[in-house]
Amino acid sequence: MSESGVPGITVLETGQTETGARRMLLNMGPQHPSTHGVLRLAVELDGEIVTKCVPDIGYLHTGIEKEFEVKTYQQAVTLTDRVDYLAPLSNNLGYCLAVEKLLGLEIPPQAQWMRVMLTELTRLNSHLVWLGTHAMDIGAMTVFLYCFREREEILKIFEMFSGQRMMTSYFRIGGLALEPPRGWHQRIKTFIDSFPSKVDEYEDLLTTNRIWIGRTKGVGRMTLEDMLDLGVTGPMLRAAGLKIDARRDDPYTSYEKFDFEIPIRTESDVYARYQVRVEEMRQSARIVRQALDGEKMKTQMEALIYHFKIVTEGFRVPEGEVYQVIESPRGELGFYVVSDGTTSPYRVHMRTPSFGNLQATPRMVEGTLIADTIASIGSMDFVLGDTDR
Amino acid sequence: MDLILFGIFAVVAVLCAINVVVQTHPISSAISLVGVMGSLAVLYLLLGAEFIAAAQVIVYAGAIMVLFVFVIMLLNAGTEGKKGRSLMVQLLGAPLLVAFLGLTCYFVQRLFPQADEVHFGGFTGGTAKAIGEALFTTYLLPFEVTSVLILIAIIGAIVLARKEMD
Amino acid sequence: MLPDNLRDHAVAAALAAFDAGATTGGKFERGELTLEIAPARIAGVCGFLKHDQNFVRLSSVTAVDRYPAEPRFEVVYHLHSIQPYGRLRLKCRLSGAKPEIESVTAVWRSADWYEREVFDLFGIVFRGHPDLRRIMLPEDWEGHPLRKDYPVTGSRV
Amino acid sequence: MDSFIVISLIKVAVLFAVLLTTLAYLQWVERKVIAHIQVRPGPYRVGPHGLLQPLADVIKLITKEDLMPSYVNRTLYLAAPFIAITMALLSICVIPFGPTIEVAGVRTWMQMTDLNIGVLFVLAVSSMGVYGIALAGWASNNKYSLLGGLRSSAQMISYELPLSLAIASPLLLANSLSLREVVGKQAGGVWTWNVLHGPFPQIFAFLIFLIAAFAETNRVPFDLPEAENELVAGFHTEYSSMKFASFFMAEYANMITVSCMATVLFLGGWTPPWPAEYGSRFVPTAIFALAGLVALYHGVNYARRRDKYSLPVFGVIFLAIAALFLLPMVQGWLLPLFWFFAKAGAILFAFIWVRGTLPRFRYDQLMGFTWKFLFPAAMLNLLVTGFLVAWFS
Amino acid sequence: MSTVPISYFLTLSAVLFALGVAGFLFRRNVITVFMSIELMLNAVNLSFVTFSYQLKKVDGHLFTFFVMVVAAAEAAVGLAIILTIFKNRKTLNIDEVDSMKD
Repeated sequence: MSESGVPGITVLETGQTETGARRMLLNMGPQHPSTHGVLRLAVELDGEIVTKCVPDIGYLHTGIEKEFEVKTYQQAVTLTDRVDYLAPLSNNLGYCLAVEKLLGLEIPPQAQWMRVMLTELTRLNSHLVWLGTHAMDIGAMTVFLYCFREREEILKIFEMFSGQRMMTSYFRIGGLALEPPRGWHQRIKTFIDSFPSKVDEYEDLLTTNRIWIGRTKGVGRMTLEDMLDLGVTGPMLRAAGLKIDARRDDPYTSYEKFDFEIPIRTESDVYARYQVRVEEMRQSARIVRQALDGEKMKTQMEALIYHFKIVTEGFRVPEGEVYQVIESPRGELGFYVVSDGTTSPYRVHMRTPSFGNLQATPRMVEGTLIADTIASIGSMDFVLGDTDR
Repeated sequence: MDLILFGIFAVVAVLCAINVVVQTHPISSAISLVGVMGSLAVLYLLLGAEFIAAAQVIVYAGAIMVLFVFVIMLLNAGTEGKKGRSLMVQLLGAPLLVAFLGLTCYFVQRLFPQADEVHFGGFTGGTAKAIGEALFTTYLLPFEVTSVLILIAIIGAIVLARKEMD
Repeated sequence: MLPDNLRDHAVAAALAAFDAGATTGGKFERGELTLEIAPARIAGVCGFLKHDQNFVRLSSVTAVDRYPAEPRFEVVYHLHSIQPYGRLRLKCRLSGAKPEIESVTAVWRSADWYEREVFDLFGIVFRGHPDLRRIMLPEDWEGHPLRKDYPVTGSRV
Repeated sequence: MDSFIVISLIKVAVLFAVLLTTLAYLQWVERKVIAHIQVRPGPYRVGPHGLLQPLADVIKLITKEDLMPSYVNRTLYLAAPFIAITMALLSICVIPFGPTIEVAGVRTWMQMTDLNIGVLFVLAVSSMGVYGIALAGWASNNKYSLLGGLRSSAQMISYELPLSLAIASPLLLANSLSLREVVGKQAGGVWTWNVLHGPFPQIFAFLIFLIAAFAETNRVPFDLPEAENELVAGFHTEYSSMKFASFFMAEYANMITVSCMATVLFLGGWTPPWPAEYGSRFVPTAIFALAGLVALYHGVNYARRRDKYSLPVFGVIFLAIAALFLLPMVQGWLLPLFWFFAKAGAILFAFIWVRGTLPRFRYDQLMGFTWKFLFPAAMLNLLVTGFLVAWFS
Repeated sequence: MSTVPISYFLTLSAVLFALGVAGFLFRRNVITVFMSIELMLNAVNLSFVTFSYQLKKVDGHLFTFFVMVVAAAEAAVGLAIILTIFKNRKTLNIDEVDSMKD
């Protein structure tokens, strides 16, 4: 036996394995086209079958949790963008809600509705990137570019609101960073009117495609018990048949006023996860439309800059601790904020969904083909910034 | 022209064949053997055996040798270890080989004096049609027997290469 | 001992009934229930909460460094019960000299990476953890960055 | 004898020049078509409508640093791309592009050489192409390359069987191994083409041939050897610069070869779909004139500033080509060429179209597909064809 | 337009056969030994085709054809055996694969 250089994998020398088969150690990543960032999977192969898989993370560790401690509460909002860079507004929202809970602050309904709308657009953004890259992993190149076409529209909307395409930092403690720009209503309406037909386009290419079904159905199966035990959350759990969604279970930012379905499937394979996420896109579009049509949005927006007073005067957050959970596109995003009564947080811990989900990788891919590994890890929709922080 | 072609490909064939024997790495030997087979295919063309030439490339070079290369790659067989041979082999091997060769050549020259010469187009009976006709008339029985042989070989190979006997 | 004002919380009461000495304190603030658990009993308490109180999910394990106060570390567990919906925070206080606590990986497998992360960034050792290595930082990294006495700026030479 | 050598050399030069240009521009066409499938303009910067992009790519590839990783098997590592490109270009020389033509008093075939074992030659050469890929995978001393090389050898050997069986059926109908004679038997119109003709229409053989050809050329949905999301770039992961370009060109040359083979074997080669006396000789004129008019229209109502000048120029060029097809002196050799390239081009378009549409098979699905479906289907087709041919003759 | 004497072909055949024999005797790697056998078969094929030319009869080609078929079958079974040997003995050296059991 010899050390493979990868902790956790001891590669048996040629022919020395128990079954007599030859094993091969393959380092997938940190630079590999389908590990989506800098994930490294040390994979032990028997032919094309994965016999052991050890994920190695930390290549994108940036010490964000440490940095929170030297920023003021309001400054730290910008840090949250960098965590899950595909869903920045969800992170903004989680952090702001946590601090607002500490402060006991209730923000104006208009701002809440605006937050819901933009967060759902973020969910669309994130799911579009996921669908595109996942399809690309399985070889469907066109879906990727279709998805990015719509994502581009969403990013333009974000840019219109905040001046930034990705690192928006648009939500601030107490409300929003800026007054919404002129013409936003029409812009979002145009986008959301055409969006469901675009989803139909993706489904035309994939949902009934025999090769797609062959590649995804029955692949990456995992039981619900295993998932709960391993800390998986979000669409993966919903694809296993559990109706769990923080937007429903523990409503925040007036989600309880919106009418939407929580799609579930019971097959718990890659195809089910695909179906769940596609359906979530439709539901998100529905929420955005409700927010747009809602009475609240038609009134004046002056109350949105309610936070002005807080920003200019600064604020002290009362001592205490909160754990605020929101449903990010990837699953349960929790912010554990500890305050010691000063102007900057004493400790912020982010319970990021990717970190939890990624833990299930070995359970999911061991014993399957290497091609299924790609499909399986693609179906998890992790973001390495979200994992490593 | 014919002599030049023969000369070129005969030399290539012999050099490749020597390479097959002296190379220590099996994959180099295999590639050299493909070279031998390719040159032989050209010589077959010269002898008017066009079907056999094509079959040589398709079956030998394109299928059998690919199988060899495949197995070598699969086993990732390394170079052969050098091991001391007995003194007699080291001293007598090459001379004996040369002697054997010389003797053979001598008999060949004796048996086939320079009377009959090969030139391109001297024999045109090697077409696919002619071979097909002979195959399905005179040689029908051997042909059927070989097909059974291949079937047996396929089954045998599958049984042997299966992961574990159960 | 369980503070009296928490008696009407079913979970706290059940836990007190299961192991009276396990709870050393607690509070209910901003709608969130926090129970302080004696570090020695954390594994047993977690097993009870998972199997008897339906806390099937472990949301996260993290730590807070109260340097220079003593006991210095708080290991914080966030538990989640899906049916009925409920969240619970457990807290264990550890001394700064040799922070060690029992691992809960036997209860929830998801504790694996969370505990590794805490070990990596705080240097808290989890006894009984199957594979306690650094997870974020390189194997040869010195120090534990999320400790309060670890500088935010500056680089190692 | 001397004129034979001279004519052969001229043919080689012309064929080589045309083939290499086609290779380069096939890639441009692919990028453009895929781009339009994906609602984007594709190459647009280098030259009008990106027409000079292939040139830019070639310059880039030539000037790139040529890396040679350490611990590779040098000889085989260098030989592999050479084998791949040679074998890919070699088989084109038995493909007949058109009938006899007379240039400056010399009559010759529009074909490099006509072997009476032409089909076997193509099969032999294509079966040698495996070596390029397998050796590249093995010699690179890289696990991804090795897996890619192994996959590709297995795939090509497996798909060669249905491919050969599919080829055998039209040969039964033609009763010859010479590609020129195969085309000669199909002259007369679309109903005499092998794909529709005969006691048993070879439409199934045609489809099997196409599917197997996709696999033989490692194209989507069978592009497993270079499935970049699993194996980085498969067997050519470690290759750079012109060595990489060789593999790239080999892939496209193989695509061209199989398209030409499909045209010759199933679609009647250079023969028009209906006889010239019923107007098929005006089809190219009509097509090019239409293209010219469309280009002119879009040039006048331009969508992008650049189109203002480029599209009218293209329109005029297309109209000139349309006029060229009306000249009786060139019709004799231009029309067959047009039909040949139209048919081969349609198949090439199918290659590109599929790439823009389908995801990729999994390896075991790919193998199961050929052994469990394609091979029996091809066998059955051959059997039925054989019986019917014997019955009717 | 020079012609080639028949004896040249036969001599070439003999040389290739001798090299095949040499490889068969001197090499220790099972696969190389196997390839030497293929080399010998090829040499014999060459003489068959040459005789066929001299006799102006196609029968020699038929023999070559059968040899190829047998070689293909032999390669399939032989390589399967080699795979099995390697799996069980972890070596390709024929000197070490000399006992019937263990």
